[in-house]
Amino acid sequence: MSLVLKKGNEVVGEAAIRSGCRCYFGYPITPQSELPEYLARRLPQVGGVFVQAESEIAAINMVYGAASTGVRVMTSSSSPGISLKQEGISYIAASQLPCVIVNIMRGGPGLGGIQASQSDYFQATKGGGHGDYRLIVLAPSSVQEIADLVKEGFQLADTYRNPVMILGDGILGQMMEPVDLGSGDVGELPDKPWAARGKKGRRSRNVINSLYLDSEKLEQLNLSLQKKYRLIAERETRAETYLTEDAQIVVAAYGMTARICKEAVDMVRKKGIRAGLFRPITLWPYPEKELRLAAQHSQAVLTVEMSAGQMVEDVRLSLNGEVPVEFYGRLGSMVPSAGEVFEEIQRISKKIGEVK
Amino acid sequence: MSLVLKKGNEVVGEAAIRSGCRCYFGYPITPQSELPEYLARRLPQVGGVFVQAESEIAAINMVYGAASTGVRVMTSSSSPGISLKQEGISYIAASQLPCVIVNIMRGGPGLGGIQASQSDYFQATKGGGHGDYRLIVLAPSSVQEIADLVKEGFQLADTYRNPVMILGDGILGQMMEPVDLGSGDVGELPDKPWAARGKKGRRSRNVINSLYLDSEKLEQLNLSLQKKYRLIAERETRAETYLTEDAQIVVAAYGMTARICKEAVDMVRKKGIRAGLFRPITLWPYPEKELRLAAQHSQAVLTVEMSAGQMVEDVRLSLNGEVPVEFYGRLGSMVPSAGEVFEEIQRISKKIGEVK
Amino acid sequence: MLIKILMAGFGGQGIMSMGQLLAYSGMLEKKAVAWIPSYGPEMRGGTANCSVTISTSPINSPVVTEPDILVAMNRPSLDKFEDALKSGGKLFINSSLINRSVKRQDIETYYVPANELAGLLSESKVLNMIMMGALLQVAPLVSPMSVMESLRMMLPESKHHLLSLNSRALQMGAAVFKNQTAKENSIVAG
Amino acid sequence: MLIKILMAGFGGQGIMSMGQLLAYSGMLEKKAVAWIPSYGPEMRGGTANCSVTISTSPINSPVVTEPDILVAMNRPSLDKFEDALKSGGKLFINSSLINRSVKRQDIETYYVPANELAGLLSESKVLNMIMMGALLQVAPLVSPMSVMESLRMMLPESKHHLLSLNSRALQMGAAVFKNQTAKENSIVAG
Amino acid sequence: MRKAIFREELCKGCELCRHVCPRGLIKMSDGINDMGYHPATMTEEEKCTGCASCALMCPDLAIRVERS
Amino acid sequence: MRKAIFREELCKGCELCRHVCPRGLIKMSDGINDMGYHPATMTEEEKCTGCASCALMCPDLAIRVERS
Amino acid sequence: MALVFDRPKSLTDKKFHYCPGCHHGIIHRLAAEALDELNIQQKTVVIASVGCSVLAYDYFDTDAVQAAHGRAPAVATGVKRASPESVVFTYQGDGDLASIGMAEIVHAAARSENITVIFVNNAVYGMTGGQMAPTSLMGQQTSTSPQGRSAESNGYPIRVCELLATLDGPSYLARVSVHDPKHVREAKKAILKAFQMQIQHQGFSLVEVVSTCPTNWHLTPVEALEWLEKKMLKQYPLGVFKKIEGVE
Amino acid sequence: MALVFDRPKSLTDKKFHYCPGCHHGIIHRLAAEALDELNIQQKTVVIASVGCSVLAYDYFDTDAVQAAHGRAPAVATGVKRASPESVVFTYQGDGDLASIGMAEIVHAAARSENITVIFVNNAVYGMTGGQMAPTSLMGQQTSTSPQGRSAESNGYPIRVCELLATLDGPSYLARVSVHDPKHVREAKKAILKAFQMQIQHQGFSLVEVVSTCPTNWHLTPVEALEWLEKKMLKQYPLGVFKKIEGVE
Ligand SMILES: Cc1ncc(C[n+]2csc(CCOP(=O)(O)OP(=O)(O)O)c2C)c(N)n1
Ligand SMILES: Cc1ncc(C[n+]2csc(CCOP(=O)(O)OP(=O)(O)O)c2C)c(N)n1
Ligand code: SF4
Ligand code: SF4
Ligand code: SF4
Ligand code: SF4
Ligand code: SF4
Ligand code: SF4
Ligand SMILES: [Mg+2]
Ligand SMILES: [Mg+2]
Repeated sequence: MSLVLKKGNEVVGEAAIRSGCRCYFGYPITPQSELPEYLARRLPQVGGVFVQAESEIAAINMVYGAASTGVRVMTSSSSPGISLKQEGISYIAASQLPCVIVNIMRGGPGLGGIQASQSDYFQATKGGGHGDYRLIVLAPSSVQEIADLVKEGFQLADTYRNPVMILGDGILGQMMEPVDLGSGDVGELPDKPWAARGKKGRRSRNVINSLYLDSEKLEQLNLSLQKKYRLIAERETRAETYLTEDAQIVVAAYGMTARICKEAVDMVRKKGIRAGLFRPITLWPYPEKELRLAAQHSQAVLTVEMSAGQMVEDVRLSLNGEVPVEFYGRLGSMVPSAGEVFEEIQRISKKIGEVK
Repeated sequence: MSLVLKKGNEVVGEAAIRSGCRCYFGYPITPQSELPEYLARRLPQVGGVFVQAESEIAAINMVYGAASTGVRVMTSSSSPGISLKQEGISYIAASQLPCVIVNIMRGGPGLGGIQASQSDYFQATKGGGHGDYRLIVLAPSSVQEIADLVKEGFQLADTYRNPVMILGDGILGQMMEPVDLGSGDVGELPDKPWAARGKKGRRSRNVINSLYLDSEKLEQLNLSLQKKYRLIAERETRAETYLTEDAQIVVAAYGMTARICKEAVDMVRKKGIRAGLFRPITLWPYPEKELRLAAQHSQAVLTVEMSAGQMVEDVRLSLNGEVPVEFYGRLGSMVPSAGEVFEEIQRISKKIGEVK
Repeated sequence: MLIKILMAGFGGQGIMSMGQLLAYSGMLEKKAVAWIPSYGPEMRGGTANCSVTISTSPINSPVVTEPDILVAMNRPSLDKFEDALKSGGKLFINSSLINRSVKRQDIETYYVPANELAGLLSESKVLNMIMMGALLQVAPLVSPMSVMESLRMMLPESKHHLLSLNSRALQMGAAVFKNQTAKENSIVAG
Repeated sequence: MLIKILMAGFGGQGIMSMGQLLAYSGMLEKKAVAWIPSYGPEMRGGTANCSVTISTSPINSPVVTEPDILVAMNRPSLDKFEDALKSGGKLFINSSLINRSVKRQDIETYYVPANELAGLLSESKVLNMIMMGALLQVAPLVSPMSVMESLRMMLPESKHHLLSLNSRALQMGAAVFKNQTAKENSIVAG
Repeated sequence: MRKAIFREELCKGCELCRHVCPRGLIKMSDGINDMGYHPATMTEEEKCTGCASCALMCPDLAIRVERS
Repeated sequence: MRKAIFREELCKGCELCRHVCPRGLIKMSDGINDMGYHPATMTEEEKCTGCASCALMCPDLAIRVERS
Repeated sequence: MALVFDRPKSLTDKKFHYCPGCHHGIIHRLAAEALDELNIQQKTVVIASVGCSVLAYDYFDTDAVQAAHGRAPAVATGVKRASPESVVFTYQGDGDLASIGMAEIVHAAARSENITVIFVNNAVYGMTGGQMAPTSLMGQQTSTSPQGRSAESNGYPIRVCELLATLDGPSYLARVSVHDPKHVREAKKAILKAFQMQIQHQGFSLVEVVSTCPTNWHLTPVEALEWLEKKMLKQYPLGVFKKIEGVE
Repeated sequence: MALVFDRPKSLTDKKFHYCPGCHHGIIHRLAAEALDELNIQQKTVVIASVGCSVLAYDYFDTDAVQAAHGRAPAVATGVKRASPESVVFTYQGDGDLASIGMAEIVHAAARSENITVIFVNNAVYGMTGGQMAPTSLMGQQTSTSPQGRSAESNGYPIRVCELLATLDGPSYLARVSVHDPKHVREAKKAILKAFQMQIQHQGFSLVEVVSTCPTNWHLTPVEALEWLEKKMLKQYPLGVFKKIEGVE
């Protein structure tokens, strides 16, 4: 294992290259511009393609085009730029093309600010674009996990012919941590007999398309998408738990916020409060079973987000009224401190005590 | 009361004009093109502005500009076009500009089809764009209700300085029903002292903006947005109930689907099954209390959508595990028939019986 | 009373306006009505069809999947929709363009040589009014007077000279089934 | 042991690389480390700051709100962050550019005339290494050897001739606090 | 000998071929094809020069030109 | 008499004014202003023609030109 | 008997869904003939765009990618960059290319993407039912310019070839028409040339085909030819607007 | 004592946040002077775009609307159509106007929207830290063209005035520079002219100002002037590219 100290954004780029990604299309936006800048340097070195697109819309459609040919391809942006990609994302999902889309979230809505946020959870997990589709959404909470999940993301994308979103935030993108990037030996990439690169003697044509003027055919497409989504939901949930076995209060948080909450959990544990942490790594599919398991003996779940409360809906849906769910969030681009979360847990702990 | 027979799409246009809307910016797309076509004829007659924008993106940004000056303004599109508007919608919400956005939904994802669908519910209600914002989402289920809700939409938009979405589907847009359009006398439109039309001697400048580089200020903006959203959620929920007083099974559906379900409810009632219908008219804010009330004596809620199951999450969240929630949906652009819903209710009725 | 009607044919046969006219007439008679076009990929020279619901009480679902009445103006329409017609329903066939007879036995079928009759008026554009006349004679959903009133309101002033021609077409269509039972007629026209 | 450090100053004072160097050194010593820059609207000629966390066990939150150590390279940084420093924390001040003394009494303050010392080496670019030397002398977060090793790895080959200069700067910074208690020094440099 | 051959089942009766035939050999049938159009046909095959003007203009590839 | 007046608190020391002064009258101070820049100043005020070239080029409106 | 004129191999058997007399059919055929003649069918990927020709992916007997409205040049960029050995062409209408897709076409041209664009300018949005296009003529009545296109509300038509000719990126830009056999032949040559440019790695090539939409012009196909010749060609003069040197 | 040169009234007191020597400051001043001289401050709405000049809404002492990246011309269209008596101008960078916003600027120009555009071409994305712009010069090193802009990967720079001059919509198109006092004076005249066009209802006017970004060019402000003059002006010749007749 050899560690290097690298920025999260750059690690996305390097991990992509080491996952066999040779095409990147993107448009600059803070706080993720180091990622295209890194790939502008690196991709030509490995014979890859880097194109600074004229816009986020062009970028996502270039991704659609490149993915149609079967190569591993990535784009990245931050919140407003991701909003612009929604039509394209819906097309990619409908056409069942594998690719990786990175959102290093910043504060919104509107032009908002350039600091970290988690307020694009709904957009990522419920579908900011039109129609019934799903992205596989992976939420790293450290630079090392960025490296790991980017690689996993490319695998999942190919396995399920589905776009994968890496949902990070501005702090994750900007921070440096030691990271083991692995060998970069991805072995042979999966064969993609459906890819459109020219018939080359094939009898049948490969057509990448999402138009079905006949409603019955469109329903067929959707049924097969839903079937795939169910399969993914069964197989691919990931979550980390920390001290949940005996927890009376489970804190649910993802990404950078989860690390802050972990610190808060340690703080309250010292005060004798039995708290634990549930950290979903896949935001879609949401690790519902894992959460129910983690919260089975608890009396309250506290969801903490850098948002007005988005993931909290999935927490509620998972628990379906069995455990009361509370929420603590900081808005815009404010980052909750471990101290604030500590206070919240204490407050809930008292409340639970009183109720008893 | 004088009735005319008119297409839903045209009624959107006429009702807008009769609500004092004098600016429309849009881009053609099936199944809503009759709306811009209608306004291309009508708006010049009333001294209004009709601009066919170069794209949906340009259209929503024209709306943003026009709304900045304080006029009543509207745009419309269908699913893929609405996806393209997401960045602009987030800006409008963040800048707290009133306007009406119409989505006549068609089948997705991707290019999909041109027939009716309800698969953009998540996008409309949870925020397809980035950041913590909300649209007021109104879901008419008849041509008359289109007229009424468009008028109400303009009022709500001005009252709360918030974008309002009219969420219809291709059938609603295309169908003709008798409609009473009202007088068109909207009285005096509200004064908008914040509007940017030039200082005209004012000491302070009016600035329409959503950029807050300072995180604390961005949080302030968000806190005030959230406060407004809570106020709207308290005051502005709307729903229709039908035979829910004694219902063992409540069917929850909106828009065109609700009318199909009403027919199914009548059908099962004839068989002695006590079913009722809950039809949310505001999809955001979701009429949670109204639903809980409607379902308080019921043993199951069946949600029916022309989608893979989107509103069903709000139904679940509203009921929080208190009543089991089932789902029936048709995908792509298929329309569930009353007969299918009838079967579903019967199935659930049997199940409930068995459970007992 | 709630009646659901499906009308189908080629583009250019006036299907859409026939449906609208029927709905409009229902509205004039203070009935609840709804008209839904089928718009689709087939708009380029393909089939055109629409559905109309007329009811004395408010209409729940205006979506027509099992029509009470089917009007088939050409062969492809008959092929496509024959099975959908409700058992016991009424089927109106433009026998000028449809040379096959109907498969189903559980319905009432009415054959109308609409093109030929329109030919008698030397005006193919009134095809739809002929069919309408026949339809209303058998199934008095609305009165012919309401239809003429609706037409007057729907046509721009400049086209009002066409009203009398349309009125004659309506009568001509009605005449096909005057003094005849359905069965008799089906033998005569079949 | 988990230490959180905040470093702040003007753009151009080498704050960012000072922080990175510290983090890198920690990594070489097999500690857990994290470096977070503050990027913001102030990037144009404004303040630059970053935070470093060094720990012997895995780091939970790398976000630094209450640092154990604050390095203030200019006056605005001191003004902005003085209050955030943890009670009992250590404050390092570039006394060449900061002419006020510290308000808080519950912290240890170390005054380093970094610009003057850099002047002695006729090289303003080593300002940060002087500060680093002073910092590590008082708070031995990592060894100076690791710092030099890190620098060697971070600098491109073509810049390796600067290593010895940096090494001297590091020593010079350390020398400020050799054989001195904190309080003494604060009197001397204040 | 050269000649243009009309495939009536593909013809949409647009009359573009008729419009461009330098020798005016093409006319529209009275009958209707499966799509409901009056298809184009050749009147005096022997006068056809096989110039292919008609075929060049036919949007529906309903015309083949042969040479013997 | 005309002259250029430098408002040091606005100056970012970009030297554009110095670069364009046709009479070479402008130099940069050794001192530092609040923003941390060496501001521009006038060396020989009496030689200033008030041509305003410096002011035209100043991106930060740090130069006023007066006439008496 | 030898066929001197028949369906090109690069078209599938599928019947076109276009209206009677619509030029899309002629233009499809010309593109397919070019693929046949250059023997590139097996390595071609057509990028179908959103417009009446959206089903182009059903008609060309090649691999195909259907692109979002206006984005075909970006999709083509993705395909070509990822698979440089493929021959990539987009087939776009005027709404698609000159309205919503203006940024994408300008930038693909400026980047000199090595792709070919067949641009069908019929002065109207065909598929959605005859709305105004950016290329609609002054005074032209459409469903969204019912009083005729006016400078005041709608501005002026855009000449795409002239606009792109200001860029250094394109290798070949030509405007042709298919309103009579002679022009069909010339159009064919231009399309051939455009593909040759790509094969020779010369970068971006585009052929604009001035075309009819009888349905939405509310004219018979034959009347439409005349309208095209008299009205359209005045606003859109035929010719070669750019051809980089040294290539023949 | 009379001031012969001072801060225009149409600027607020707010200090610019721009880097030392950045031309945005000069250009802001010129636009504000034009508002003063034409006495239109009280009815002006500035549309700020996304780029270093995003805070323009803080600097102009007028009403203001902040537009999404690239969409300022669409926002301006909305403002002007809804409030025709207002004077509306956008202030946009080259990334904003010529990259993501290409469709919007072309169409606002083609529609001949009666607005004025101040277009600051500094051949780079300033705000986001020096990435390549569509206007970056061949060979120019930027953070996303680290080896220098090359035809093969990046294509060629876009000349916006020349491109828009192919349209019938614009009333006035000029390219100016502010790299020395003489050019500053000429730039001022062009900006005045552009606003006059709007006041006289002549439709779309645009002034492109070739500008420096010392920070991302990695040059001192004075060096940047020279680079501008030697390199930029070769690719972007100054001049008037369109001026409709009969207006003086
Ligand atoms: C994002 C989006 N906006 C709008 C549409 C609707 N739409 C389909 S085709 C079309 C216009 C096509 O016109 P053109 O490109 O000129 O092609 P033509 O049909 O005339 O050949 C439009 C607006 C869409 N499918 N997607
Ligand atoms: C949709 C969107 N994409 C990207 C960005 C990030 N962004 C902000 S400014 C900018 C480029 C600005 O460059 P330019 O327009 O040339 O202005 P300059 O800073 O050079 O004056 C970009 C890409 C954004 N804010 N929104
Ligand atoms: S080949 Fe020539 S002569 Fe023969 S029918 Fe066709 S156009 Fe006429
Ligand atoms: S051109 Fe073709 S489709 Fe048209 S009439 Fe002639 S043969 Fe028929
Ligand atoms: S006004 Fe002219 S002479 Fe005086 S300092 Fe400025 S540039 Fe020099
Ligand atoms: S031009 Fe202005 S900011 Fe620059 S040095 Fe001169 S006075 Fe200072
Ligand atoms: S609508 Fe126009 S472009 Fe479309 S197929 Fe018909 S004639 Fe051709
Ligand atoms: S980055 Fe460039 S454009 Fe932006 S303020 Fe600095 S010098 Fe000006
Ligand atoms: Mg067109
Ligand atoms: Mg720029």
